[in-house]
Amino acid sequence: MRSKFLSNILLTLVWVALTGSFALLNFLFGFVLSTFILWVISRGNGENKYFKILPKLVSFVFFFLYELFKANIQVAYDVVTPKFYMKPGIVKVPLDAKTDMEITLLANLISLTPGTLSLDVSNDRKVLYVHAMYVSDKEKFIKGIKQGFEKRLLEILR
Amino acid sequence: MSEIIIGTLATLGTLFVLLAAVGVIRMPDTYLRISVTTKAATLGIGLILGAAAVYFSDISITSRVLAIILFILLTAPVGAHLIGRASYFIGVKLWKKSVIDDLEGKYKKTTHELRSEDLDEEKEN
Amino acid sequence: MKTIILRTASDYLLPLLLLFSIFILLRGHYLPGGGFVGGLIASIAFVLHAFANGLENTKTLLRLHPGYLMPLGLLVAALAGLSPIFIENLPFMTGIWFQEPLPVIGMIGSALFFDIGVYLVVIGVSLTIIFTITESA
Amino acid sequence: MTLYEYLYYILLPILSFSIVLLFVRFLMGPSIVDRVITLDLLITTGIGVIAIYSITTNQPTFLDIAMILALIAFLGTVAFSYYLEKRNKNE
Amino acid sequence: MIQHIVLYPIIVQLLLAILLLFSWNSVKIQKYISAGGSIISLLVAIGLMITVWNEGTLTIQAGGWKAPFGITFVADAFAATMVLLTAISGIAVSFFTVGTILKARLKFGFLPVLHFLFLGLNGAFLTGDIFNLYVWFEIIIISSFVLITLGGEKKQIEGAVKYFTLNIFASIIFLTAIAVLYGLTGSLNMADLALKIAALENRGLVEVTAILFLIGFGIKAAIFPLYFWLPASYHTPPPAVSAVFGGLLTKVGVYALIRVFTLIFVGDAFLENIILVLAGFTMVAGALGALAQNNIAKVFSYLIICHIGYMILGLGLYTEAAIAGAIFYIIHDIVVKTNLFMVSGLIYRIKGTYSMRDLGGIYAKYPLLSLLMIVPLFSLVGIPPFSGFWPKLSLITESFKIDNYWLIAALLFGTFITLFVVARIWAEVFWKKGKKIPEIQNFRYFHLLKIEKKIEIIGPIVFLAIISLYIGFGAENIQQLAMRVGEELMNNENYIQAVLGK
Amino acid sequence: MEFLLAILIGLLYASGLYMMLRRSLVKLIIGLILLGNGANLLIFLLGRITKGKPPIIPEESYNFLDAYADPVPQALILTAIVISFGLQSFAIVLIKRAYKVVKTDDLDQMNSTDEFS
Amino acid sequence: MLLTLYKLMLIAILTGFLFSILLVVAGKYLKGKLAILSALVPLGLFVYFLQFSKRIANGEIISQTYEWVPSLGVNLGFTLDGISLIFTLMITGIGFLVFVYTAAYLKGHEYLDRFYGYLGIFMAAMLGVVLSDNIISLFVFWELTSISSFFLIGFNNKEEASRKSAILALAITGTGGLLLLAGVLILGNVAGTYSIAEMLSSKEVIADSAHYILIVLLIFGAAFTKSAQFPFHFWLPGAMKAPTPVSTYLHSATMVKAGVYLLMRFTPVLGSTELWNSTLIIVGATTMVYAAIHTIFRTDLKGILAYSTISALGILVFLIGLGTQDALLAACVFILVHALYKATLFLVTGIIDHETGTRDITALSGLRKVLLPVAIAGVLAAISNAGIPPSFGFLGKDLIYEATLHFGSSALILTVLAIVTNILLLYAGFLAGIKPFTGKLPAAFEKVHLPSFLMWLPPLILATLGIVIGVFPSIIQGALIQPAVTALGESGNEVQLKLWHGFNLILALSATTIGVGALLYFILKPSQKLEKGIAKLEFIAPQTIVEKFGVGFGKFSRFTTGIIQNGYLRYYVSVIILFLVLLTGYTLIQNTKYVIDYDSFSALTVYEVLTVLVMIVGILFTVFTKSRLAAVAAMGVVGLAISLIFVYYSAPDLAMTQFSIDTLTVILFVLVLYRLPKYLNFSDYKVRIKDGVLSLVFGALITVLALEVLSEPQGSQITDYYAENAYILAKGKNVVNVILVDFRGIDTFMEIAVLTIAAIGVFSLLKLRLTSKNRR
Ligand code: NA
Ligand code: NA
Repeated sequence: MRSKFLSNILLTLVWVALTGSFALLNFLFGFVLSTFILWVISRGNGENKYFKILPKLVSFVFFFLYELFKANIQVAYDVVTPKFYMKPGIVKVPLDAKTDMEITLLANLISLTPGTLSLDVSNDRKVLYVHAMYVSDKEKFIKGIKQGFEKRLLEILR
Repeated sequence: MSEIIIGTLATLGTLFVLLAAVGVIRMPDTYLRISVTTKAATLGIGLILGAAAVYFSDISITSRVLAIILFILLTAPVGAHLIGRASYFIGVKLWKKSVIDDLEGKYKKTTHELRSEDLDEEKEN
Repeated sequence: MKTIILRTASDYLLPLLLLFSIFILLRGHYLPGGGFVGGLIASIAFVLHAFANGLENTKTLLRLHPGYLMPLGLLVAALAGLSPIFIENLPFMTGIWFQEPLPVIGMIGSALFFDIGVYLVVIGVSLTIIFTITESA
Repeated sequence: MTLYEYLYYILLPILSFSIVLLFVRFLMGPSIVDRVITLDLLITTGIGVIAIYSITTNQPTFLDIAMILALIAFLGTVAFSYYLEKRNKNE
Repeated sequence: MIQHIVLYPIIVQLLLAILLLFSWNSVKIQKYISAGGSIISLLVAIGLMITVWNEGTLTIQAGGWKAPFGITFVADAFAATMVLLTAISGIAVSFFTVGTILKARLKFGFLPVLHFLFLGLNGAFLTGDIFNLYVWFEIIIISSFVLITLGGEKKQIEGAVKYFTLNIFASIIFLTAIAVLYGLTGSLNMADLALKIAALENRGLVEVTAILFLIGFGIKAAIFPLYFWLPASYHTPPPAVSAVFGGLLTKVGVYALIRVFTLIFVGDAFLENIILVLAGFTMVAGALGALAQNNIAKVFSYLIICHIGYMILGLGLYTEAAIAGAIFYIIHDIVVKTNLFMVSGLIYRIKGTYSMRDLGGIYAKYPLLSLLMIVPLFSLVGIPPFSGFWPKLSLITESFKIDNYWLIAALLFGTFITLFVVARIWAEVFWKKGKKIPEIQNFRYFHLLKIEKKIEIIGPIVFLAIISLYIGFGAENIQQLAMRVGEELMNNENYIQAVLGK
Repeated sequence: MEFLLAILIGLLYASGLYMMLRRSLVKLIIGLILLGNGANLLIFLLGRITKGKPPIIPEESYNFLDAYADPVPQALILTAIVISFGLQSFAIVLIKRAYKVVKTDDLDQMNSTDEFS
Repeated sequence: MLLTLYKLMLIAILTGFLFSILLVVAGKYLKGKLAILSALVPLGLFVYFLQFSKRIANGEIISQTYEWVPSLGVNLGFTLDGISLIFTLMITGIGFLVFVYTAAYLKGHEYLDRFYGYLGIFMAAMLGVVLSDNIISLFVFWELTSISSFFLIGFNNKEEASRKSAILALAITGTGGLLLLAGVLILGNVAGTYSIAEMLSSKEVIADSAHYILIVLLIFGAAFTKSAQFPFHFWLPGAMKAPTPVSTYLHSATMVKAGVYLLMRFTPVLGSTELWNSTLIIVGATTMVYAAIHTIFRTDLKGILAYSTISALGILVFLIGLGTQDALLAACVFILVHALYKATLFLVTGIIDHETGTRDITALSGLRKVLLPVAIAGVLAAISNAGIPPSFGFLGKDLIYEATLHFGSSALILTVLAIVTNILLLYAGFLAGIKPFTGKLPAAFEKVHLPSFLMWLPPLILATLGIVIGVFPSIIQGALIQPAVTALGESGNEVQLKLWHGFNLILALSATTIGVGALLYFILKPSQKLEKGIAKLEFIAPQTIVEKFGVGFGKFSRFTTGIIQNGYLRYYVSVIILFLVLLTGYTLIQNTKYVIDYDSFSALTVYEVLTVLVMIVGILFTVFTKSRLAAVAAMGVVGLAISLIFVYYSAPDLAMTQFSIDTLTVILFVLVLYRLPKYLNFSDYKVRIKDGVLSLVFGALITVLALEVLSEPQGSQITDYYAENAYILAKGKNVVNVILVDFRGIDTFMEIAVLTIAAIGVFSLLKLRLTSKNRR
């Protein structure tokens, strides 16, 4: 219930930001609208934890942007220079992340960083298959992900 | 001042987009192309849009720009994931210099069920 | 497609897109957008949901068959068009307006209701078409 | 050189050139997946073009188009993936 | 405001279609709505006709924006006539549908789409805006696509592919023409266009635009050499669909041709000559086709083409009397062609085939029905004084006045073939001893139907037969109307004045 | 630019037609779509094109302060595009249905309705 | 009383129609003994017309006009004059006897009521033809006679031969009818009136008009087909497939004479020209001789009678062609003579056929022993036919020779032709009227009974009349013949009908005719051999030629239709495009100035050029790629490029919509495509080149057109109005959207209706499965 209210407020804020009008009436309208939308989509679906983790996510964004920028440079170098330095491959990364939210977020973050791409999650959710450009050492690569993104992410999320 | 910010953001953004384009041309296999380009472009577009936000410096436009960036950040990796696994299904080969393929043999052909361990087809039957 | 990633993503995207769609619908009279594009965005939200969660789930979510949105939208549009005849004996489709504007939406008038009709029809149409094709694929 | 000129005569052509490069990959393929990726990237690049164009023309309105492009492009990729998966499953 | 009535035929059909969509789940309710609605729209159409006859051309500016800024709707005698004919044909088809269309089809939106089609027709007849006309055409096209494919059987699909392609193609040419027209004048209101086009200096471009319209509408009207889609498709859907197609659809094309070539593109001798040549070829080619066929529905399809030639002939001759002749012919033809396809449906119900080879024995078994069916057949030929006869008087006379004997010959040839073909149908289908053909499983043969069903099938045929007889024997009234239309069309200031008030 | 657009439009018409003349139903529909695009662009071009001035009245103003693009062709094209979309989606499904009942995509094999019977 | 009867002329004509309509409802009651009651209709009409005879004899012309379609100049104008009177009395009189005869002849026939129905319509139509003054209404009735004839010839419609004959007859007379239509319309236009009476005053205008020849030829076409003139005669023997009452009534006594009537009627208007007279003489003479010769080769009684009828019709046309008062007089008389004896002979034949079951003249003999009254009728008719005094036929023959002998320089040849014809006709008459009754009665016919008097009395009456009038010609002279001749425009000498003119050349000719004819009858025996002999020549007979032409024409129609409608969609598209390209190309080349104002165009910029370039290559890729999916993806690229162009040129709404719709279209394609087989490269190189050229020409045409239009000035007053009022009146700032939802809201409304319908279509197309159970 609380999370739902939070989602409602968040959506209202998005609305206000989109429309760019902070008038009270617009707040009210946005609120009514978000309530309506949440009502529409949550019927027939028991879970209501959509936006529970949203604020944490926002704070994570800045860390992520840095990573993104850094890795981009690395790839750029490989792209621009004539010779390829990469050693690509698909690596199986065991997962500590459990919930849909955690897994998805992790996978997406990995994808967003240059050189890595989350291909798929096993049906039993135990492993994530990642395509990477630089897998000179498989174990090191896995460790990098688990220690870096996953650990930080789970810290924030849990 | 703001002109410089705008110029820098736009230039960086444009360069990243160009980088993505070059990457798409140059990368030797499909997975690498997906891998390289999705984010370069995302970053590039984010920067360019940022330039626009600074240029117009209007709350509603800025929030719209943020919305677009948010949206791209939300969708681009999901798209890459989807199209990446689809390539694997249809048998797009890894670059010949690839060092490892942990995914090999993990998909069950008929249902596309993905195992975490090696799949033994014979045992199934 | 049974992927956690898409399913989870579509769970965020659905409300977000719906919000967008209404935003685009309402500002159409002032800025680019309007009922048509708004309706498309809304239907894309549901289509995405259907791709990720399976058609049946989306249908349960909607409860009503999307096809009914078509006559509903047409009716809203028709009433918007007919209102001037009944209210002021003006020709069909003449715009009639409330005096006070609302924020974002601006002036409330028959044209807005007409656009809402368009919005509903477009959702009904896109969903009917895509769902039908997907089902019979 | 004003900001306008810089954006208009340098960045916009570079972005357009990126589009051409992407399009070359589109033509080359080889697999349909490559085409889908490049299509997606073309759209993303298009967003960039539109954003720069909106600055040069001082028309924020165009950013709305960029928004729509961002919202909708994703669906194309999803649909293609859906298709490829389904086709492969049925063979 | 009395002008409201101009839009009523549109509004009524629109509300009907919406109502029918809401009743998607109950075919029974749909039937009542459709039948009741058809009666209402007939009353509205009659009301419109009477009002226009008494008050002259009526206009209403949708949205209250004065012409040429909004979309104007214009009911002159021509438009009112067409609306009335649509309502007459519509009421017959609506009842015939209830009697003959499979429940399976009715469950999948047959009736709403049928009323959307009527909506499109009424709109096309009443609009005074060229782009809006395009939109109405699209309503007509898409509804007809749905109707022609509904059921999705092989021959339906094969016919529909051609129907679809060539009609869309026509729309694209129409759209191209609109683009050029707007590019030249910056206007869309047809009355306004009439003035602006007349003032243009570059007549060559005007002529090209006119040709684009000629081809775009010509495809829809099924004139030579643009008619291919018609014989390929009209016999494929259920007879109720063929009836409304055969009766009304091609006539919208003819209507549009007559409208633009009497209002906007006037006084171009080159075009008139082309139209005349096309009319001649249309009559001959249609007649030859009808002669070649064995399937009665196909025969009727070709006869549609042949007779479109008569109407186009009236336009090409471009005199008041000739246009009146064309109008009279349209009035006759809509009623009779609708009825003919219903008749072919009845024949199909009786024997389970359309092939003249296998048909036979209907006269012996159903003398009264045969007598009924002969009314549309005779009207079709124009055996005097049945309805098809009268307009030929004006058409021949006017052709004679320009000393064009080839046209007279083509017209007489068309008439002769029609006569011959009808005689052959009579001999093969009605007279000949019925062949034993294998019974079709689950086929609801006519003699197996309950009396209410029989009435639902025969009633509409009787209704239209009576109208045909009225047109034939009460030709004076029809001719008066046709002459009024001809006069109005030949003096386009009337229309312009009514729309623009100048 | 008008000149280039005119050529582009001509190309759209030409390639649309060329696709319509192939034997594949899919190509036919693609051809119709190309033609439709050509027609829309033609309206756009012939309505005269203006750069960077969308027909949107600026905020705080009741009227245009500046030159602006002609909104009428835009509205017409919008209507035409949407209508085409309706037709296209129907056509695309028709392909599907045709393949189901006729078992081919080859138009030359879809002429039973034109045969004498 | 008379005053009211006057007004009844229309009703008199309508009586036949009303009678037929009545039969539709009450037909079943008229099937038994009551059938005879139907004869009251013609009888009543006969009496009705007869009562006018006195007034007609006094030189009155009775005219009545009823408005019908005045705005087309069509009224029901009826004129009863001498010619009409003869015909009306014939129609109703013989009609009466035929109606009576039919009651017995078709007794118990299940479709007796229908038969009477057709007869009623025919009678009414025929009366209409001969009474109409308005030529349009004349045409109307004329067509109705053809139609009722069609139904009567095809009365035994289960037999293919009957159906074929009916169609053939309709084809020939229908053609004639259409010629008549054209003829009367042109005539009406030239004369400025549709009234024959009024035309009389503009005879010169008509004769001098440039259209005179056309008019005459068209009228001839109608008359010759209807009256079975060579070479259009052959439908008439075929028409003998009809029951005998029909042959009697339509195909000998009345309908076939409609053509003759037409010629007579128009003689005062169109006659007395070289064209008129010569054509009629040549055609009439050819027909009379040709058909008369044909009678020799027939063994079927009805066949013999059919050819002798054709011959007689030839004589009539021939006489009208001669055009002298003598000739016209002869024609008037001969019409009656022929009607009386030929109707008798047909009725007699009908009885023979009915009672013995055969009409084979070689098998029939001695029937006088069992069918005495019939034999009397037959013989009397044969006598009249032969022109043996004191029969009416003798009178007629006299007048014919009178006419030929006084026809200037050609008198000899014409007279010889007339004699030859008459000799052969005499022979035919003897065959039909005498041969069956003389000689030994074959055993097979011993049980033949005399039928009901209803059958034998009518021929007997007619035959007797043929003698009575011969003896007392004054019965008809003043009342019928004189007014008729007057009506034909010959008001000169008073007509004198006399049996006895003294011994003169004509008498000698008559005697010769009778003598030679009788001799022929005794020498020449009809035989199958002769019939087969002539059959060898059938390949050059007009009927064969026409039938072959018909078959050939049918083939031609299938051939052309097969070519035009060949089933290939791409061919259809090509033809349409070719037509478009030729027509617009021609106009463009003819009329354009080729002034393209490049200066007014906006400058090229790099990004635009690159966008267009991508689009062009994208289009080409779409066209030429071998992968369908790639083509669809390329369409996505093209759509994106178009959207960008819309962005560059200030159309944000368009860009949005274009892009979203293109994406949706691509998605739909993708969802649909995966079950389809691969593209096959169907067409060969040459075809692709050809199509490519056509496409490029088409594209170039559009490009040129676009540039031409761009070179014209354009200013839109609507645009300015929208800009002014979008916000102030319609409360919107996005003018495009304001147009969409307000200024042109109805467009948008219907656009969503289109979408709705399309969605229904998609839904139904994919969901509705017709199974064998719900398919029918
Ligand atoms: Na309005
Ligand atoms: Na379109």
